[in-house]
Amino acid sequence: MGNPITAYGDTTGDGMVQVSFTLPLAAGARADGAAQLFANRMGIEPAMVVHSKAMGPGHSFFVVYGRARVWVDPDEVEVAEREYPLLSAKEVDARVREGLGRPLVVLGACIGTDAHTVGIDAILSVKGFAGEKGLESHREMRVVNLGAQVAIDDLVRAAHDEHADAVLVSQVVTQRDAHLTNTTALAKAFDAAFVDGRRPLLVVGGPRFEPAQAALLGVDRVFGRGTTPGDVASYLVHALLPVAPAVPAQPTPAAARR
Amino acid sequence: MGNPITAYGDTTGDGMVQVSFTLPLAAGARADGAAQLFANRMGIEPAMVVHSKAMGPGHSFFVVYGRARVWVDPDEVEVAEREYPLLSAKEVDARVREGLGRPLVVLGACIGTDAHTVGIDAILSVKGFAGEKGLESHREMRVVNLGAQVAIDDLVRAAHDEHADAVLVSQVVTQRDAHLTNTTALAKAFDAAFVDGRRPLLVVGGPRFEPAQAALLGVDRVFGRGTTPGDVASYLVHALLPVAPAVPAQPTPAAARR
Amino acid sequence: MTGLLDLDPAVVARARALARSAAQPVVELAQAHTTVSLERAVLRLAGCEGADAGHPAGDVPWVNRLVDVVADQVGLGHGVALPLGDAIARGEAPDLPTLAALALEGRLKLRLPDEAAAEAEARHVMEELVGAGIARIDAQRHERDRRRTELGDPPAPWIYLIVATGDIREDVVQAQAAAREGADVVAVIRSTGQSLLDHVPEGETYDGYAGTYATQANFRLMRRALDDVGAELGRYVRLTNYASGLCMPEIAVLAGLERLDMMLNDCMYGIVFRDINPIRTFVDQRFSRQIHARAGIVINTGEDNYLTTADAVDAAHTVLVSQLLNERFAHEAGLEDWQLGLGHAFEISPSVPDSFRLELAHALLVREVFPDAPLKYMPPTKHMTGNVFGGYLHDGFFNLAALLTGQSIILVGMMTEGIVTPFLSDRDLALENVRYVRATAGRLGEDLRPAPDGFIATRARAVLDESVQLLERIERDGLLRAIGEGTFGVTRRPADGGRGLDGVVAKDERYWNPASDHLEGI
Amino acid sequence: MTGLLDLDPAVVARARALARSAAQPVVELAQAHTTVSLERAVLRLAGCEGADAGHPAGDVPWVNRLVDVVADQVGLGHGVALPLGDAIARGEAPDLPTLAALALEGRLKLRLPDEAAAEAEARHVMEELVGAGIARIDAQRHERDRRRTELGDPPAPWIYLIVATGDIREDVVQAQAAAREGADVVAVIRSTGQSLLDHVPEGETYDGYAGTYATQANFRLMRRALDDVGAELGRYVRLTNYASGLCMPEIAVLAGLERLDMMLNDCMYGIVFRDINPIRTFVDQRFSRQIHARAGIVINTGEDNYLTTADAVDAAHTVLVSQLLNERFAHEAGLEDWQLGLGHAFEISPSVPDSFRLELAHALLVREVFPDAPLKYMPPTKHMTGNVFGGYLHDGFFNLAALLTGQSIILVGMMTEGIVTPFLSDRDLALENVRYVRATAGRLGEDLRPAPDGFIATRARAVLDESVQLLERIERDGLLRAIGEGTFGVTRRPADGGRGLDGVVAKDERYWNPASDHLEGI
Ligand code: B12
Ligand code: B12
Ligand SMILES: Cc1ncc(COP(=O)(O)O)c(C=O)c1O
Ligand SMILES: Cc1ncc(COP(=O)(O)O)c(C=O)c1O
Repeated sequence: MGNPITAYGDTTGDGMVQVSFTLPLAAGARADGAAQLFANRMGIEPAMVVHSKAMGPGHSFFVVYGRARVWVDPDEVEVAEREYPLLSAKEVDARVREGLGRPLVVLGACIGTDAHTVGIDAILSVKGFAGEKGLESHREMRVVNLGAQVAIDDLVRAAHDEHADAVLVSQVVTQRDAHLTNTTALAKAFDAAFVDGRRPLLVVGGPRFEPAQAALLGVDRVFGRGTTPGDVASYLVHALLPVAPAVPAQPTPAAARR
Repeated sequence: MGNPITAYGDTTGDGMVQVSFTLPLAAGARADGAAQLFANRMGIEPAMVVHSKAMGPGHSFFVVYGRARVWVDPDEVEVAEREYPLLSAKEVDARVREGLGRPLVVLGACIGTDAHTVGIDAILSVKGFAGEKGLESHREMRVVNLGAQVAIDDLVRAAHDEHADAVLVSQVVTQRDAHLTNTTALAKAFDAAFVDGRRPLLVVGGPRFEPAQAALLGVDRVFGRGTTPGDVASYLVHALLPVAPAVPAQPTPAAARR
Repeated sequence: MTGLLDLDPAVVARARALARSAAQPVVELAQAHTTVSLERAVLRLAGCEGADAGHPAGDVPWVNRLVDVVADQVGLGHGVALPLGDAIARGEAPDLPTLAALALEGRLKLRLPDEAAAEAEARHVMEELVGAGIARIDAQRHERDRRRTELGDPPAPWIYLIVATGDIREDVVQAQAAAREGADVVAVIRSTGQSLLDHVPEGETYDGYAGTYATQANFRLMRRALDDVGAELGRYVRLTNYASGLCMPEIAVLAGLERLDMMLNDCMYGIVFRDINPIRTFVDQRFSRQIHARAGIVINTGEDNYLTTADAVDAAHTVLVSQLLNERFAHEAGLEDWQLGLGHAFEISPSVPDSFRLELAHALLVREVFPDAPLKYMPPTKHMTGNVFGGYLHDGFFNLAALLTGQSIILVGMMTEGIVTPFLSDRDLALENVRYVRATAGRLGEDLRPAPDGFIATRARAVLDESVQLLERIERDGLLRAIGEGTFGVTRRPADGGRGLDGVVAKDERYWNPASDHLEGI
Repeated sequence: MTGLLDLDPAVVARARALARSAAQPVVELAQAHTTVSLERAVLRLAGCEGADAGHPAGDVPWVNRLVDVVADQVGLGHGVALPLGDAIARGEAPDLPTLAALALEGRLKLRLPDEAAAEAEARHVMEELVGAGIARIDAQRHERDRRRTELGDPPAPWIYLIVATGDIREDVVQAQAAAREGADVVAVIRSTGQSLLDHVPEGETYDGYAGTYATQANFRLMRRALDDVGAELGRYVRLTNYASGLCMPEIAVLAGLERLDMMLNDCMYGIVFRDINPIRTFVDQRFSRQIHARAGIVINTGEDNYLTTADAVDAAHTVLVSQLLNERFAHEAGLEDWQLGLGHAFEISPSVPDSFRLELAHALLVREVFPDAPLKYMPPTKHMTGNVFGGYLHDGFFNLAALLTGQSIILVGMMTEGIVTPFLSDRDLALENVRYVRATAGRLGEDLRPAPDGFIATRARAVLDESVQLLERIERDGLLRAIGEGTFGVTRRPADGGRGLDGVVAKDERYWNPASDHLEGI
């Protein structure tokens, strides 16, 4: 057990936080009181309601400052560990050449009705992201980018036709948890279509995913905001060519994540 | 029991809130995880850490969005009731004339080291606040405004010398709870100096006071942000000249409060 | 406002002339083809409402059924008006929906009328029906004018707010709230995916993702809601929706019938951002714009989108080039300058030095090249992050740029752009931001005088020059090739790729379409 | 920058001349009096450090003890230098603290030396001691120059940040953090109440309210911390503290000895905002400024404060009038233009139409009237509310005004101004705000050309005219009367009221003070 910490305003341990929210109540003394109570329920005590404003006849918006009486122990934080070593583009290609003897086939798409391709293009296209070139730039990879709004069935068919080793799927729209629903449907469809462990590696990504969700969603790996092509290439090699020498896992360094 | 409510992002019941805070941890994956956990502890689930930034080597700042799984029942909110009727300036003067037969003596000051006089001047000076003239404009009041940074002993002495009916004190600086400490000291000093119920009415005000604190602090009444001179004048009459006909108490209307 | 940049009118004129000749082959292509959606739009104009509710996968609009039947039985090269008009003239059914139902049951045999008399009868029937539809659109246009005159128009710039709950009933609440908070224009974002449907959904809908389906019933509901709140507020509140997509012509018709006031309608957006086939899009956009022209609707073009996939500095000239093309296609379709809500955006990364001045240069350039167009200015999106405080400030500087450069319609940026579809409070805070900037610094434009050969003027001229160069290339190589090479939004779209190509049909000599005749004054 | 407003130089010259003659009687008053704090400052210059730790209510500095003893035994009309110098010359004690201890024990009898020889001896002793103090100040000034040359100065405008934890150890951490985040100047706010203490506290302190006590030890600690971080960052980081108050002269001496770089020092702030007696203040400010002049310290005046109690539009001219008076008193005390950090503020209510342009008018006016002064521009405070989003935007527009009008030192506004003393994150967000505005729009001033007789120029000229009128009145009726009538900050302060009047003493003919002789070059 380490030392539990709380929020820091201007003195260690003061617990000061800023919160804003809307309540479905007409502006007035009662709404202000409810806002204070609401903040109390979030563990903020005392809670100063420093701003309140009517949002139309039946809602009110609040800004609250106060001491959050909650603590976390940094040691109990489960840091998403990177389970694979980061390789250079050259190393990735070398490993594919040795381990597979043919180019790795990567299929990419935005599925469902999502049309946000900038994220998947950042991972796949030569232009890349954060100064790293995308997977298309690898000699030992064949990348097929199906673009946006691809139906899951079409994706399954393409995976089959192209003999895909890995399928990379992007989901950016999260309203009504669309990204979760779609990912679950994706996994189901691939499980049904590919039996006996012949299912290609399923990798999903997008700014509102948490890496820890993979198992829950039934896919092999999940990538969140700030992913770079190198992260993905290294992971693919790690997951598909497991003959590699053991390298100890390390927590993802902050700088590499954003 | 009414219907419990939660925060409203864009759909009733979604519970969406915005939070920002700093944790005393170096930026990185562990800090991000701690931020998420911290938000969870505030009842936010799921919590999206949408922004994180190093604040120097040992602290990180976060913005979090997510669903606060807390509810309040508007009926359980104790609305600070105004226990006195709002009177016009004329009515106030009439009541003093009838009830007291001499001008009411009001002493005002910022005590301790506080030099923020704008608030007490707003209540006392002819210029007033929010379109209402201050207490000095009343025919039937004699106002002595001692200004800023008045020592409590000097205030006690002045209250004695001037035969004050009411002493109005402003406290704006709240760092290290200065306003609370000073108010408690004020009440003690007056209790010691004036015995047998001869203590003048003690009224304190300032933007970070909550009206409910009066008893706790040992004073007769506390006024918060947005107080107007009319609020105070009406209260003084109510508290000092209680022979008035009973008027039912009403919750303070929102418009009047800010 | 015009004249701050000291642009050379000859260069601007040359850019326009190039756009005109670059567009010409595409206009001819559009004239030579029809599409399933265009034909369905004709039927909607002819009053064909409703859907076949019997299909297990969901309702299929009658117009889709009819067009499919025509294609099946006699082909689409001559349009649907002649065979269907003929069937009605022959007394097969009193109206189009009934005809469709009959056909579905296999009880209808369509033909192309052979003799002149039969053809004249068929034409007469369809002219009457379509004429009635156009009369309804005209009536709605007059109704708009009447209400605008009665209630008055707000001063420029107009505040444009979006609602996007997915549920038309929630949308109505939020739209009315937005209007009360100060919105002059309310846009109902469509559900993701609708633009790739090759039909227009039917009825009121409650289940869109990140937006609400554009349906005639939803249009009507929202129109009524805004009319109500407009009456309450004493100003005409405008309603906007989206045409671009596979059903551009049909949605344009519905917008005219239900008195929408503005429509997102871009000559290339569907191609670049929805991978719709270029020919399909060019045919569809032309007809849809003819409808908008008639309906008195202001179109909004989508150049802002380019700057989400391309860099806003590098690709600044592609915005101007696209605007000139949009202008040309719009004029050709009969739209007037006051109807051209040309789009552009404040999307330069704030890490670029002098980015605000670059934005001013771009915004002034557009303003001065299109002095009579109601320009629509889009807020930052790409560089909005999870730092909502920084985002709020960035939006404030967008608002300042909009006011300083005399933009006409400003879409209000939300501090949560990088995170979620807007909260109720985001919209209110965003409007407070606009009001703050407008009240405190709204007239600062009077004091802005870019130095004659200073940073701003030089940049604007450089963008104009690059635009002329790009237009020269497009005029030489062809617009379709340019699109295929990824000129717009760094996205390559070959002329023979994309969705909806199978719905494009070359017109044969007997092609006839009473709506086009009407709209083109033939 | 200058010349945008087309001000009439004759009007500006007239304003200056009026300020000069309005100030003259007050300068003479100041010359005719001394104060307890001034005398204590002389002793501090003479190297008298430390305190009498034996007092039950807390440490009493030796300088206070000594001045009290002199006042008791021989009066203060002739200053403390002569009787104390005489005592040392007579061998009563080797130095001033020992003398004080002796006196306290009743073992010292002070006198005014009667014969010329004794007087010369006494003078000699004190001249030596004070000379050494001044030499230390000179050495610090050279040290500053050396470091500035070595490390380099940041470009204008300088970013000025405050720390205010109350605990010097926390302050040091936050100050270094602030410097790393980009602060060019760090100010340590004083604890509430210190300015009304008639002594300077001793030692390192950890228990201030909303600020930290200004003590010599705290100054030294913070100076070292900023020197360290400056070396790390490769730029000289300036340190600021507050002189105005009952101990203005002494704090000025300590600032010079400990190499502070800027000091809040206003000729009237103590009177108006701390109810300190006007005569006391005018005497004290004069001596303190002579010290600052010698130390090469930049003063910051406090006109911004007026706009927290008065309305920023109505009282705009009182700011300019006060600046002209501050300038005059400063020049008279030997300060040069580059040392005049004249203060003003962005405090117009954003609900006033065109408020941003009014702010530009005021800020440009000040800039053009004082082209060579390092103007210090204060952010909004009064109209900062609990709406931190709106506040962040408001601060952004302040930053823009500062950059557009060429301000020299900008105090960075915090979004929590209306709520709490700043959080660590507030400061970082505030600096991001400055950086955003500076990087994106910092050079927009090049494009700002207020119309010759437009809103901005007209407003600026109106404020200048009102200032001349007010100065005419002050010159006629007297500055003390004007202060008594509430001219500044709508706060009335009669000349015979306020704190510290009992510490003011008329000089008699034998008055002697080696520091003043030195500083005035006598
Ligand atoms: C650009 C953009 C668009 C462009 C898209 C162009 C294109 N061809 O992609 C256009 C203008 C067309 C558009 C349209 C719409 N958009 Co949009 N758009 C954005 C915007 C501004 C930026 C997204 C982006 O490009 N980010 C940059 C990339 C590099 O980041 P990224 O996607 O997170 O990708 C990184 C990681 O997540 C990861 N990653 C992502 N995918 C994958 C996949 C794999 C396999 C891996 C390993 C990694 C990975 O790696 C990438 C690099 O680090 C965001 C707002 C914002 N500032 O974020 C809104 C946003 C995403 N859009 C939104 C919406 C709602 C829409 C619309 C429905 C309507 C509208 N409001 O505009 C339409 C419909 C689109 C549709 N059918 O899906 C919402 C989504 C809300 C939500 N959370 O549900 C957002 C957040 C805006 C908002 N606040 O309303 N949009
Ligand atoms: C004006 C001002 C000053 C002026 C004061 C001039 C003067 N003569 O009053 C000057 C510039 C001198 C000043 C100095 C300082 N200030 Co100051 N100041 C403010 C400021 C900008 C506005 C306060 C104000 O006038 N409000 C308007 C009045 C009308 O509102 P009000 O006081 O709330 O009063 C209303 C109610 O509360 C109520 N009320 C108030 N008192 C009473 C009394 C009674 C009896 C009743 C019935 C009602 C009542 O009625 C009033 C009308 O509705 C605030 C920031 C802000 N935006 O709020 C900071 C602020 C109050 N100051 C602050 C500080 C720390 C200081 C300084 C220590 C240093 C500094 N940072 O500047 C110094 C030292 C002052 C001292 N010794 O006390 C902090 C306090 C932090 C805290 N919560 O502890 C604030 C919040 C700024 C900040 N965020 O750091 N300040
Ligand atoms: C011109 C244009 N049309 C249509 C749309 C909406 O398209 P979709 O519904 O396909 O997201 C947009 C969105 O930004 C647009 O700019
Ligand atoms: C000129 C000047 N001096 C001194 C101060 C600080 O005074 P005090 O310590 O009395 O709050 C200020 C504060 O704003 C000021 O403007």
